[in-house]
Amino acid sequence: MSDSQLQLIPFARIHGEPVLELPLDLYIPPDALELVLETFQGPLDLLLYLIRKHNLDVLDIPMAELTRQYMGYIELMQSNRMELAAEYLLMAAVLIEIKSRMLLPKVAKISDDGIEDPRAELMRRLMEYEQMKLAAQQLNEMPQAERDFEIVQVLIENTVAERLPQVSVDDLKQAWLGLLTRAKLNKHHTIRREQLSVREQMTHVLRCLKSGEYVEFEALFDLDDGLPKLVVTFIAVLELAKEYLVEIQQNETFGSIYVRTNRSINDE
Amino acid sequence: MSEPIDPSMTSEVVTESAAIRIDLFDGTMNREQFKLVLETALLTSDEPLPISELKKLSDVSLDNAQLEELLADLAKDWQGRGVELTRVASGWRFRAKPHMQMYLDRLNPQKPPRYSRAVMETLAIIAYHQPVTRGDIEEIRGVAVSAQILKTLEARGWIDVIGTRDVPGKPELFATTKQLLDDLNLRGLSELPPLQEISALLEPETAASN
Amino acid sequence: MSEPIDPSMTSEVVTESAAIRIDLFDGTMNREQFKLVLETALLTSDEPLPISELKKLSDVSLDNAQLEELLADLAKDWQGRGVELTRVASGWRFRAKPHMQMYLDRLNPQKPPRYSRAVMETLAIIAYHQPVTRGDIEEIRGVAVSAQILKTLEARGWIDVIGTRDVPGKPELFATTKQLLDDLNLRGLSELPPLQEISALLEPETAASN
Repeated sequence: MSDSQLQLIPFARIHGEPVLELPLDLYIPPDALELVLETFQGPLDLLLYLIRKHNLDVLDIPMAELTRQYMGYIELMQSNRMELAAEYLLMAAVLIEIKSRMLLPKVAKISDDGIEDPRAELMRRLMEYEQMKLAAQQLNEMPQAERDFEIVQVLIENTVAERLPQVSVDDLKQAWLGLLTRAKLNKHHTIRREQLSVREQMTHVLRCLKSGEYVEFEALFDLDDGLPKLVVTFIAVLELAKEYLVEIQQNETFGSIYVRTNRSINDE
Repeated sequence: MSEPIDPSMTSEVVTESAAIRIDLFDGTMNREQFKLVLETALLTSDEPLPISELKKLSDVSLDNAQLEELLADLAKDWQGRGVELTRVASGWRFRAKPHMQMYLDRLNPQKPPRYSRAVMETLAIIAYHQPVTRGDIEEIRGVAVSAQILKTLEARGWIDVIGTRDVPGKPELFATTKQLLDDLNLRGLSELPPLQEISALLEPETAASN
Repeated sequence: MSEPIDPSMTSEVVTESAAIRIDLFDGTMNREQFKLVLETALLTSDEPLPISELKKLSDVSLDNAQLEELLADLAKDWQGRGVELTRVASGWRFRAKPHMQMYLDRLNPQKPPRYSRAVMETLAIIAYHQPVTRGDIEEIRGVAVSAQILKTLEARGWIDVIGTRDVPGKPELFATTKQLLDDLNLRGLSELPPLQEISALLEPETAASN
């Protein structure tokens, strides 16, 4: 659909997504810049993008032009006060160094004598990276078990129960990754980071109240826990009250405050 | 791109089952082809599939009787094999026939059993969002959570009910237990991997377009 | 030697292989019966079964050629179905054909994650340059490789540490696993997509056509 925009840059499919809309004059809307930076896998990826975008020859890079464009990006990023990874700055230094060495006339001439083109190392790295980048794309496109095809597994009744599966923290992480993926696919599910410590304290408080009896507010706090934990516990109680999970009572001004679960009310 | 089922094998069955004709993007799926889809789904599912789920496999709406007739037919096709199609409380599933056990026992059962993805995701949600109700879990997972899954985790001693939410229906609130932390060798929930680190590993957005 | 299944080699073998007769508790197991046992074992196993395991299913000793011929025969029986018998790095297994996925996805929206480019590039470098250290990967990618990325790939069972390089700091050497090959339905690393010739990358058009 947006073919008219693409004519310059047949290659620049960064991740199958057109980052291609970057205009030639390097102007990028400020909020898009962060996205652009995230899209590149590092300075080599950015350089490759610039090279492919302008149909430059990797084996004969016009250093002046490439360096100018690269520096344009770097300046833009800096003027937007974005945190620039050290790798990007290091690459800027490398480019400038190569460019300045190439300005010395004799270097270019004696390259036949076996003295390396100052660009050689950069070209080698760019090509090696591009090769791996394409390999990664191909790997990703290969059908993967479970993602693109299912493994057959039929139940054997008698052997199921005996041995319990072992689970590791990484398994939990994997499970969460799966959820996130789906959440990204179905936009309307938002998964956000929860304050774990508060959640943990909420659980702890509910356990303390499990009997259904009133418990003195102070009894929920352990003074040995230190201030942060006490604050978290306090927030947890408020959070529980907000979610109607506990009931808080104070019968007289300055009297003791009591807390109990709402469940007990329902049981009565 | 992904070509549908081989049309060659469909020929004569079509007339007989003209009732069950299912329009596909590029043609029609006849009775035999639909049976192949049913069979594949049942062979790859790690839980019994209820009729309501199996209906989703077809593009046209089938009534229960039609579907059950197809399943009965499929079960018949498998007669005399080492695996049979059976109906259990929660749906239909393939299982190995008991007399095959003696052979299967000869294979090394050393691979540890694994929980299904559904179980692991449920556990992850309870761990990160506790206390949560079954409804909360279903909302995040986007699919129904079977009672079996929660029972599995409760039986393992990894989750328990710590109260009910004060809303209509009084749904039970699940939380993880100390036992889980012990089994994962953690001192507290705060030692679980931080969520934003995990999400950084995901392909951004565009993945969906593929 | 790991030829794919050639249907032609199965037909006349039946008579010849009357040799494969296996005494069972209740009589003799002929070729077809043994094929049922093989099929059942492969359908019920949650991991690919190597030839060495499959041999245990038989009471008489079979050589590799005999077993492979039986497997080829079995694979042929399943032609035209939604499920196929395939050989991968760690053995034989049944899998649903990829074009069935569009139906199966209607039942089960649960999928393993699609990984970010950082993860996939790291995997590609390990797959094509193994064994490599984290430093090697960083050198090629030109950026730091987070421990999270490597842990993700390890947790998925796709890479592992196979030793350390004998230089100061003894960095760990990473390599890909059989699990990766199995998950990609490959028999060996040689079946990975060939690397693009560097020279081919010099033509912008060539690269673009990808």
